[in-house]
Amino acid sequence: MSTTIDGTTAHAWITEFTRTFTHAQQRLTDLDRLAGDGDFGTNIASALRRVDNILPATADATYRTVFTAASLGFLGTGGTSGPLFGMWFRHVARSGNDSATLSELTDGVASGLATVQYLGGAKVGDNTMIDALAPAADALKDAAASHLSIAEALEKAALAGRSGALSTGDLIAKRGRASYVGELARGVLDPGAVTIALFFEAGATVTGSSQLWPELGTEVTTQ
Amino acid sequence: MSTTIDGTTAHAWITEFTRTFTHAQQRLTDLDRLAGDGDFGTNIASALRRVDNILPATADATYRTVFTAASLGFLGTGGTSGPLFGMWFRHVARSGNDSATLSELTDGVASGLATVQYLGGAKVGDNTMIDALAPAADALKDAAASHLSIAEALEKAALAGRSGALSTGDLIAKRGRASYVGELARGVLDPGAVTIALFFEAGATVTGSSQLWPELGTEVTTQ
Amino acid sequence: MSTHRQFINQPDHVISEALEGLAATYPHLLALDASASLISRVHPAHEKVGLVSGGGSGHEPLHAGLVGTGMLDVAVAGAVFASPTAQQVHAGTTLADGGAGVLQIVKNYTGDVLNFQIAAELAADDGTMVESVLVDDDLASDSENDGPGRRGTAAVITVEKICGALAEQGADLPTIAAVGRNVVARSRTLALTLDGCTHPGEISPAFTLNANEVEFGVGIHGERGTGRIPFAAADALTEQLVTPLVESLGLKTGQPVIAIVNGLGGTYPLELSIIARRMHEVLRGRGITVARSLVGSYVTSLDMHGVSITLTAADDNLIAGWDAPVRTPTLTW
Amino acid sequence: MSTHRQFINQPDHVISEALEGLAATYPHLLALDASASLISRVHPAHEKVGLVSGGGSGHEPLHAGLVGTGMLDVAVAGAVFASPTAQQVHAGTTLADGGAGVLQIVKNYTGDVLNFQIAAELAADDGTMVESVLVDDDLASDSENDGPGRRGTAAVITVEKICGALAEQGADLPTIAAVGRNVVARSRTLALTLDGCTHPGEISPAFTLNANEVEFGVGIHGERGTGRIPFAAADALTEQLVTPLVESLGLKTGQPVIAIVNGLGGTYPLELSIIARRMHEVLRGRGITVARSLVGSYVTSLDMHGVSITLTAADDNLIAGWDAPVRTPTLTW
Ligand SMILES: Nc1ncnc2c1ncn2[C@@H]1O[C@H](COP(=O)(O)OP(=O)(O)O)[C@@H](O)[C@H]1O
Ligand SMILES: Nc1ncnc2c1ncn2[C@@H]1O[C@H](COP(=O)(O)OP(=O)(O)O)[C@@H](O)[C@H]1O
Ligand SMILES: [Mg+2]
Ligand SMILES: [Mg+2]
Ligand SMILES: [Mg+2]
Ligand SMILES: [Mg+2]
Repeated sequence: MSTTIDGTTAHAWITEFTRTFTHAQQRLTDLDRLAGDGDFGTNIASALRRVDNILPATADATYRTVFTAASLGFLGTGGTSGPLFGMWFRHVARSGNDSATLSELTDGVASGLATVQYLGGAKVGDNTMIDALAPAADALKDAAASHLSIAEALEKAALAGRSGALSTGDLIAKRGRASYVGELARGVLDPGAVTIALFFEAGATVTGSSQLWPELGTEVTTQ
Repeated sequence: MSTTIDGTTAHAWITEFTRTFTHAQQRLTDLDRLAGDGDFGTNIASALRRVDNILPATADATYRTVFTAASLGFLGTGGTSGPLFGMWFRHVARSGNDSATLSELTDGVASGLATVQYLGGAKVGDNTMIDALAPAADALKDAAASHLSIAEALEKAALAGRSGALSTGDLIAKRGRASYVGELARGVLDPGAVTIALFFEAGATVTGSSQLWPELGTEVTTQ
Repeated sequence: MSTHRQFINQPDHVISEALEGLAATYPHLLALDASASLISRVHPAHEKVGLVSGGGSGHEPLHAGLVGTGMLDVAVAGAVFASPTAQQVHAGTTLADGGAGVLQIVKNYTGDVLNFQIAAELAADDGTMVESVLVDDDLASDSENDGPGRRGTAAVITVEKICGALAEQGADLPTIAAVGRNVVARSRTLALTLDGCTHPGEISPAFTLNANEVEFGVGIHGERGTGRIPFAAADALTEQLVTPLVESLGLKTGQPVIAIVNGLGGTYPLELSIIARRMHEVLRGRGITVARSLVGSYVTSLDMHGVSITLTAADDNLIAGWDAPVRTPTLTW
Repeated sequence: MSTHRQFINQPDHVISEALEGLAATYPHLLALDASASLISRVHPAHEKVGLVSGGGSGHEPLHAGLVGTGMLDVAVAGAVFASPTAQQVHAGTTLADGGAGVLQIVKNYTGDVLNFQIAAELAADDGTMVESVLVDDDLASDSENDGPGRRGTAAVITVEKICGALAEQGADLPTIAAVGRNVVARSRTLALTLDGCTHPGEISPAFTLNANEVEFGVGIHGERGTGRIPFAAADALTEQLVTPLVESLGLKTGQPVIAIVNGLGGTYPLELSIIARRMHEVLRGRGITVARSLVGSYVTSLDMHGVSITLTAADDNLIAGWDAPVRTPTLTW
């Protein structure tokens, strides 16, 4: 079991994330349609195409070049999520070089989170990607403090991200949307938060986790 | 019987012309509506208002100042007839000074006619004011050659102008308008030509003619 | 539901109020004689040939927006689409005379021609030297018959610019008039529109079109064009304007042109840029160089949603006149 | 019968084609980087603070038409009404850097703010000094709540003009940014429209009004305003724009202002002049002097048939900045 994330792993991580996102794209667009303007899937898919175009070949890949490509791809995308993901990836990328240790990754994720919160002004509970990203970042920190392996740490981050994403289904109801969609709102997860969970799940998968990650947000009830 | 047209006579002439035109205005507008765009009455009436505003008081009037006022009033008016009448009056005005002899008036009318033909490019038979103005100018020339009085000369000019104006009713039919209005076109006189006749009739009246001048163009059949 | 309301007070006051607004906006450039609807340079030029133009209103920024150093001395405004009177044009011609004579630049319309010609005579009687350039660039109104001839449209900008430059440089009246006539001879314009224009105070346009039609060969007085062509993409419509111009002017490979892509009032900047792009492509494809160009709404027809393209076969002298400094509300360089 | 067809090819190509057309029209002023939708000066300035602005398209001639000496160094174009991406703005910010840092001029819209802020961070990471002026002049979107704040509209012209002048004169970045913020603080805009605008490729406008209604308090993205007021004569409507501006800015007798009477795309010159005339009257009646003004379509909302008025409480320094030479496609003096 490797103690760092090298270029090959990072490359595999982004590739797996792209695969699972593509699988979920329509579902996430539907979620954005229910609570936003319905362009989420298109925005992220176009970012991922852009990432794919500039992703280094596996042989040349380093941790930093892979996540820098991710950052640039997202920063070249419209919508709110594009630039925020882009800045988050930028901090992730800059936390390592050829490869990153768990503690470097943890620092990158945390400082990316701080930037996204600074730029977007959202806190946990505001029903955004922050609701998944903040618990995932905390889980990584705990894992690093407990000297867990990278694979274990990413699995914990993924689980924390999932439950954070799931919490947004309730949040909507809590914050008054129930007044016009009532129980239908249950399960309308924030697509940005789900995407964060997908990202960490992909990381866990490529570092050897045997968890199965059931689809999030399938119970969505279209209005 | 005076041998010249002095300021008082000129003033009376313009005043009488304004009176008879005003009486005929609606009729002439109707004629323009049948063969043109229906603004003839409005155009000339606004010119005459402008003339009235700048007409010298009877006491100060000279032949030249009266017809210069007429010229300026018409030159300050839109449409085709305004500027053409304005230039015609200009030549009339410049043919005399304090007063004008018949031969001076005759020269002024002729050179005004030449200018109107130069500017407008119309010949006799083209169904314009020229159809009345050319015979009136010829009549004045004959009268001057025969040493008639101004009153007699103006009466002959008016009669020539009338029959020229009347000829335009047939001309329209001749020139093919009959193809779609048929016999209805008979009697649709050119309003500019009628106005020329009115002008010389007014001159005859104020110099002592006892002719009655029946209305021209009343037989108009609206389409 | 009305889509043709306008920002006006009374239809009769439109021109006088607009001239007041214009003069108030450019106090450093323009002076207004409200009684004769004349706009002139606030600092009249002397010892140079004066340039006067004008015509019906509704074509703004033409002509008042082109008064200033290097272009017109005086612009005379008629009512909407109606010639100014001979008296107004006479006053404007007199005002434009700085001692070296006056060039009248006249778009070919019966009323304008008549009133400018009369004004020229009146001014000549006063002792002013006057010459006239008749602008008749509209290819759509070209005809074998002896009618009124081709209408005068957007090439008037090119004529005013180049004659204005010569006047500023001290050229004499016959020279400037000859150059002006040369510019006219080398210029043609074609226009089309997607909608008729609406007169101030009216609530519906002068004509309407079906969704699959374009009115081709329109002038600048809201009148119908010479025919209807199928609606198509901007590129195809642009080609239908450019190609006949190139052919009519007999433009050959290597010929430089001055081009004006002119919105008719209701066409917005993105559209004009897209049309300009295609004009460049079409001309480039024929080896014709766009030496200079304007893209904007310069000679309008109230709020008409249409476009005209004007090409002038240029040479070094004309380009030098075009490039000479100009300082007016609408053109400044 | 459709009245909302447009001169375009494909909706997706509108911006790239229009930028190409613009660059082809002003080859002596503008350079185009088509891949990032950037328009920059063809002769980049050095040793001065660079000015970059941009935002969604559909507001032409803003911003690309204001690139040139004395105004912007770079304009970044997004899709119609959509912010350019952070990467585009980053590229634009880098391009604008002539060694003395870059001022970003940003209209207050969430997407623009986000992407310009990110671009500023990216550029700062590269070693570029960046400051930002947020333009939020739209009085209609003023609110006590902590929402996104007032929208940024036509005062961006005033900010770009005055900051551009300072940059050209060699002022340093903090000074220019402070003046820019001061201009914003002294500026307010209000807009109304007679019709909604129509997106390229659509055949009907974003909203429609009854003949007796005017949409009041609109922004520049085709959105509805804050309310509807009765249709009235131009004079009365103008007053309803001017009076709240005067009051909100607390303008007193003797205060000079810089004013922009701005057409929103489908408003034609006669209308704008009539509105300008009344603005002068209303301000004169309150003892306020229009020191300088622009009247034209500068910050549009596609083909919207509306108007905005912007007032900036001026002083001698701001007027000097306004008067400083400028040479761009849209403004030149
Ligand atoms: N202020 C914010 N901070 C963090 N994330 C946000 C913020 N606003 C929106 N998001 C995220 O962006 C997602 C929507 O992205 P997208 O559809 O691309 O943007 P837009 O809302 O501009 O259409 C939301 O699901 C949410 O997770
Ligand atoms: N070329 C011309 N030469 C002489 N008179 C003309 C000419 N054209 C028109 N007219 C005269 O002008 C009259 C029409 O005047 P008016 O209605 O004021 O002008 P418009 O035709 O511009 O509406 C006609 O009745 C005719 O007598
Ligand atoms: Mg969305
Ligand atoms: Mg969106
Ligand atoms: Mg008529
Ligand atoms: Mg008429």
